[in-house]
Amino acid sequence: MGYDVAAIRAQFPTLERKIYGNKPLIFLDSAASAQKPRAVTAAMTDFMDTTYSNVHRGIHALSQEATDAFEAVRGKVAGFMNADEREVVFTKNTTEGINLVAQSWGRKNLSPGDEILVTELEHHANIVPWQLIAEATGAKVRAVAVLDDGALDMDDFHAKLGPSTKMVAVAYVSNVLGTVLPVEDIIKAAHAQGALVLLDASQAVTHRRVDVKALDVDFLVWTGHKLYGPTGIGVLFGKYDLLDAMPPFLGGGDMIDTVSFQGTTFREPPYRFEAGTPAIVETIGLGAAIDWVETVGIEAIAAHEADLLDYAMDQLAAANDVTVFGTTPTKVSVLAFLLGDHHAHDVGTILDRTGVALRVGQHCAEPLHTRLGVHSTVRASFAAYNSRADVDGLLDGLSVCRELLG
Amino acid sequence: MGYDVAAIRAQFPTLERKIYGNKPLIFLDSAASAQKPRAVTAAMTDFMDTTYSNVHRGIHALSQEATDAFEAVRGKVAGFMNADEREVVFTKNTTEGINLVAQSWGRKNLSPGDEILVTELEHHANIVPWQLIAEATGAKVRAVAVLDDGALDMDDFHAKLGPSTKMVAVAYVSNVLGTVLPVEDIIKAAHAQGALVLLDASQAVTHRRVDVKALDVDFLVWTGHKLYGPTGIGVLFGKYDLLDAMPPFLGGGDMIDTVSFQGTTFREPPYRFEAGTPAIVETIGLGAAIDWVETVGIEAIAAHEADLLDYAMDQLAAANDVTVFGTTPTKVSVLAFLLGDHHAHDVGTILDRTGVALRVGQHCAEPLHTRLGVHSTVRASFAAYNSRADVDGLLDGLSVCRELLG
Amino acid sequence: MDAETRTLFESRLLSLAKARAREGRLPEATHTGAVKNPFCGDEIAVDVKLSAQGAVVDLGYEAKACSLCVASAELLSDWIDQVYSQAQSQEGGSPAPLQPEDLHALAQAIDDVLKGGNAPAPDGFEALVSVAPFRARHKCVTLPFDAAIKALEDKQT
Amino acid sequence: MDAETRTLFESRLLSLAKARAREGRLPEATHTGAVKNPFCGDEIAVDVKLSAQGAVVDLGYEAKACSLCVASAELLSDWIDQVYSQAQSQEGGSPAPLQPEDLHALAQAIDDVLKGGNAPAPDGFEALVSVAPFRARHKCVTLPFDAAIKALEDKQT
Ligand SMILES: Cc1ncc(COP(=O)(O)O)c(C=O)c1O
Ligand SMILES: Cc1ncc(COP(=O)(O)O)c(C=O)c1O
Repeated sequence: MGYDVAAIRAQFPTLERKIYGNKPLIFLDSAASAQKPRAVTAAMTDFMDTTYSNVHRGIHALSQEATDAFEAVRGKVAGFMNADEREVVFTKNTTEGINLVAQSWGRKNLSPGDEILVTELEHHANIVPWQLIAEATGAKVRAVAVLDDGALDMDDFHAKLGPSTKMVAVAYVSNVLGTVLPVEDIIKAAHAQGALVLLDASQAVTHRRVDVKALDVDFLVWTGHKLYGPTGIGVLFGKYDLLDAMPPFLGGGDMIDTVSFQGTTFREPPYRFEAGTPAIVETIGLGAAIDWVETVGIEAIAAHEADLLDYAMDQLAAANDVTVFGTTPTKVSVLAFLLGDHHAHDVGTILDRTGVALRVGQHCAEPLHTRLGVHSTVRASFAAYNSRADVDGLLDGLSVCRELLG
Repeated sequence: MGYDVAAIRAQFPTLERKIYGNKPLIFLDSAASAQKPRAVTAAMTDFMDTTYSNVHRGIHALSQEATDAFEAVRGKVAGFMNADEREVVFTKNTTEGINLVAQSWGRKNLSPGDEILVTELEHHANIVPWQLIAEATGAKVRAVAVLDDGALDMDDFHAKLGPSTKMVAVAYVSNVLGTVLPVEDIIKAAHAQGALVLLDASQAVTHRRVDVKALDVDFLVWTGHKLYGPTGIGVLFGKYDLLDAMPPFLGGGDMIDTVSFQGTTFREPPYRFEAGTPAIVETIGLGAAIDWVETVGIEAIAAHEADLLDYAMDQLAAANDVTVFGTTPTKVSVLAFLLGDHHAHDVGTILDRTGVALRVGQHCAEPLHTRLGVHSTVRASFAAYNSRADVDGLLDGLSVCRELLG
Repeated sequence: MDAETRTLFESRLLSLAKARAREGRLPEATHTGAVKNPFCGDEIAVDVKLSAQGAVVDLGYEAKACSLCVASAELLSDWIDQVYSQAQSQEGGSPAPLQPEDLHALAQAIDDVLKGGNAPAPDGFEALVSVAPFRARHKCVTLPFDAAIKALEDKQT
Repeated sequence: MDAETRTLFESRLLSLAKARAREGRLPEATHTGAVKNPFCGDEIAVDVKLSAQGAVVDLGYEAKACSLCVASAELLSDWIDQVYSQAQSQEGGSPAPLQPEDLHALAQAIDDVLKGGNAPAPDGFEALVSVAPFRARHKCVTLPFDAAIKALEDKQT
């Protein structure tokens, strides 16, 4: 049975939206955040309507049911990336996950002379937290170069990786170029030097199967809202022994063992890192999103997106005035480009008026744009619910841009 | 027109739940987290079904609509507590708000010899973050005593407040005793000594009108899920000049001005403190919750709850075997007690089986329980949707406890 | 009131908890373990005094905890006492040493009972069957076992 | 394509942006202001050279920015030039000093036009009316004004 994109689209009410009067919405901005299937919104509403209660705190029936449902999602998330349950820390998004590791692991383990290796293609979320902790500890952030085609410069990586490197924090998949980084090689090389590796898998979990055990990665972070799930919920995976050796991040309820003014002690992971009332309903929604993805099949989604990417790349190549950024063979369906020498904003404005929703600017990756020598780019991204007709819509929109921008 | 509790209850689907077969749910655990009216779940679902997109980042129509809706809630929240919009920082919960101030303000402004004044009645969320930053900076946490009736010992407060005090962090309303603290006096006295004041208003915004300008408070934090709103969203108010002088808390997208490996600069408040994709849908839900509360009227809710509290206090006083903790005249509808010398858990288990959902234990306030000389308590809390029949249900349940526990 | 609740609170657990017959710290404990249930704050410390051969000479506990936890500690004390000290010494042989594994196995068996497995409760622990329907209270029952295991895994105090 | 979009992109804004006639930094600027739109990363720096009397001697800008931002900077340069330097000096009087308030007032007027108020666009800025329906682009237009105000509020460089 083939991939039934019409049946999938029918599960996303937003895709029925008309904009600017009667223009059907062509949503190509899923790399920023994905639309939500009915299964997710329904799971959240049902939970709020029937089972809602705070978790971990009550002995009454509702609290028990809510806690069971909440913790069951931890198991589901663990299964989704082949981790153990107690290695799954719920966060509010990728950004918090990286900050958590930077602050908690970093404050304990970084000193002057130590180095944190990132890359030129990182999202700001995987740069700024390291800059902040580097400033606090005297460690140094170094960035591995990116080649013209959007691949990581592995020579530069090996040149910069050394005994001073304590942490290698890299994107699994670039949110601008779509490049899939050779993370297996990166992890092996880093471990050989005694460095830990954190993978920013925000754009990876949505496009491929991620297996933390096979990768032997130390930390891996992602965010629910890009995986067709709710906002306000993210995931940090950490190897248990690493988590167990880390001091708390935020202090408050639920993460403590005992509190007194003489001294407070903390619980074991993952709870030590989950202070306060968690995003309970959003966790339930994340569970529904994983179920949804697994039902369609992440591999099926990936294959469908790869087809759309090929189709789009071919069409854009045929147009001589389009420059695509990120042309490695290992590339997911995130497509940054420029039309002629037109500013991305002007292109984006016109496309928007034709019904095509995509993102223009620097996509929270300013250093990458500096590296590419462009000020901003137009980014189209394809998700499970996009179709070839959406790609055609983009190309039609580009024709309008040519007409109006001259 | 009187307060139509039946009409209000009808807006909360969870209250129709039957538990243990056919027992109607008597939900007296709103101080832990409140149930959600249909207006809130509907606002979230509608938003996800029609308008969903990431915010602050796109020029396309959906992104613009989503950003407008999101920022409109900031205005609504500001109005709700009489703040300026740019003084409203969205957090994930109260706990994050307090940690944000402790880490960001504290790391910059605390040194050895400085003191942070809290009280014995604080929730762990207003103790542990201060302990963590005190340990990091060499400052000291001191706790103001609580009197037997649950009032703050103002003599002790004045004795402990002094030139070394840099921050006074206190609950506006105790989550166990229901005591409303004399925050106006506390703020005036603290300011006179040059100390700042943070109010943990988690249990205050739900029961009374909070006006940050009238209070002249420096920081005030609360959490959406107790105000009939979603999980995953909280609010930090900070005076603009204080926020503006604070370094960032978490680093990532949306909070930066410019990012480079030579140096990164940060945006103005509140955005400096909102790293990463925010809890967009939850913010929309919080807006709906505020609308709901304002439509019923916070004052009307407070009056209704006060009536329930009086009724319950009278009934419990009539039973000679119930000890109530927190008996000051300024008390909201949070009611901690013990039945005879029975352990709170046993009472809670039996009550649960009669349909009464409430919380037993230390309610994230271990030092307070130590102070009260009890190991744990039973806590009933009344919200907008509770009725006198719920109080009667509690009393019936206590009779069953007496019968079974002897 | 439903039958489950009635059965639980009319079981001997409640009277065991009221009597607290075996509560008390051991000043000369060789091993000590204290644990806490962070959800409710309940705490229990278990002291064990082992002979050089590993036989149980004495044991005690102290609990700030609910009736189920105290009752469970009473049952556990009884069991250790019976199985490892008095019972064996009465037969004249040298007392069997108490091993952490023995407690692990017992704790596992109790856990099975609570989770509603079909295995019968270990001798002496029959009363705990009545806790099975009360999921939120299982931890109350297992807390003393956690403390005792922690004590035995501890080095000598 | 809809009429609004056509009007915008067929306005003189696009040709202004292509020509970039007035772009260039002033090596001898007395005041400089740089601002950035963090949403898209667009940046503009405005240089002003004032005489001792506060008259505009010269002005320039440099932008890494979209067409609307550049066009707006061109219009602003024109306006300042016309109103505060050449125009006045041609009449022989001493040039009027450029005050931050003048720019604030102008920026406010432009903002009203963008927000769709009924007030007519200030002289020389008529083309900006076509940006009004494009809310996400308003900031592009106001960025040069922000930079210029920042420059004037800055102390001498
Ligand atoms: C007084 C008080 N402070 C802080 C909190 C913590 O709120 P949250 O868990 O939403 O961070 C609560 C509720 O749990 C509370 O009642
Ligand atoms: C690669 C990458 N890292 C990090 C993030 C940040 O995710 P969030 O905003 O959910 O924290 C994103 C998306 O915005 C991303 O694409």
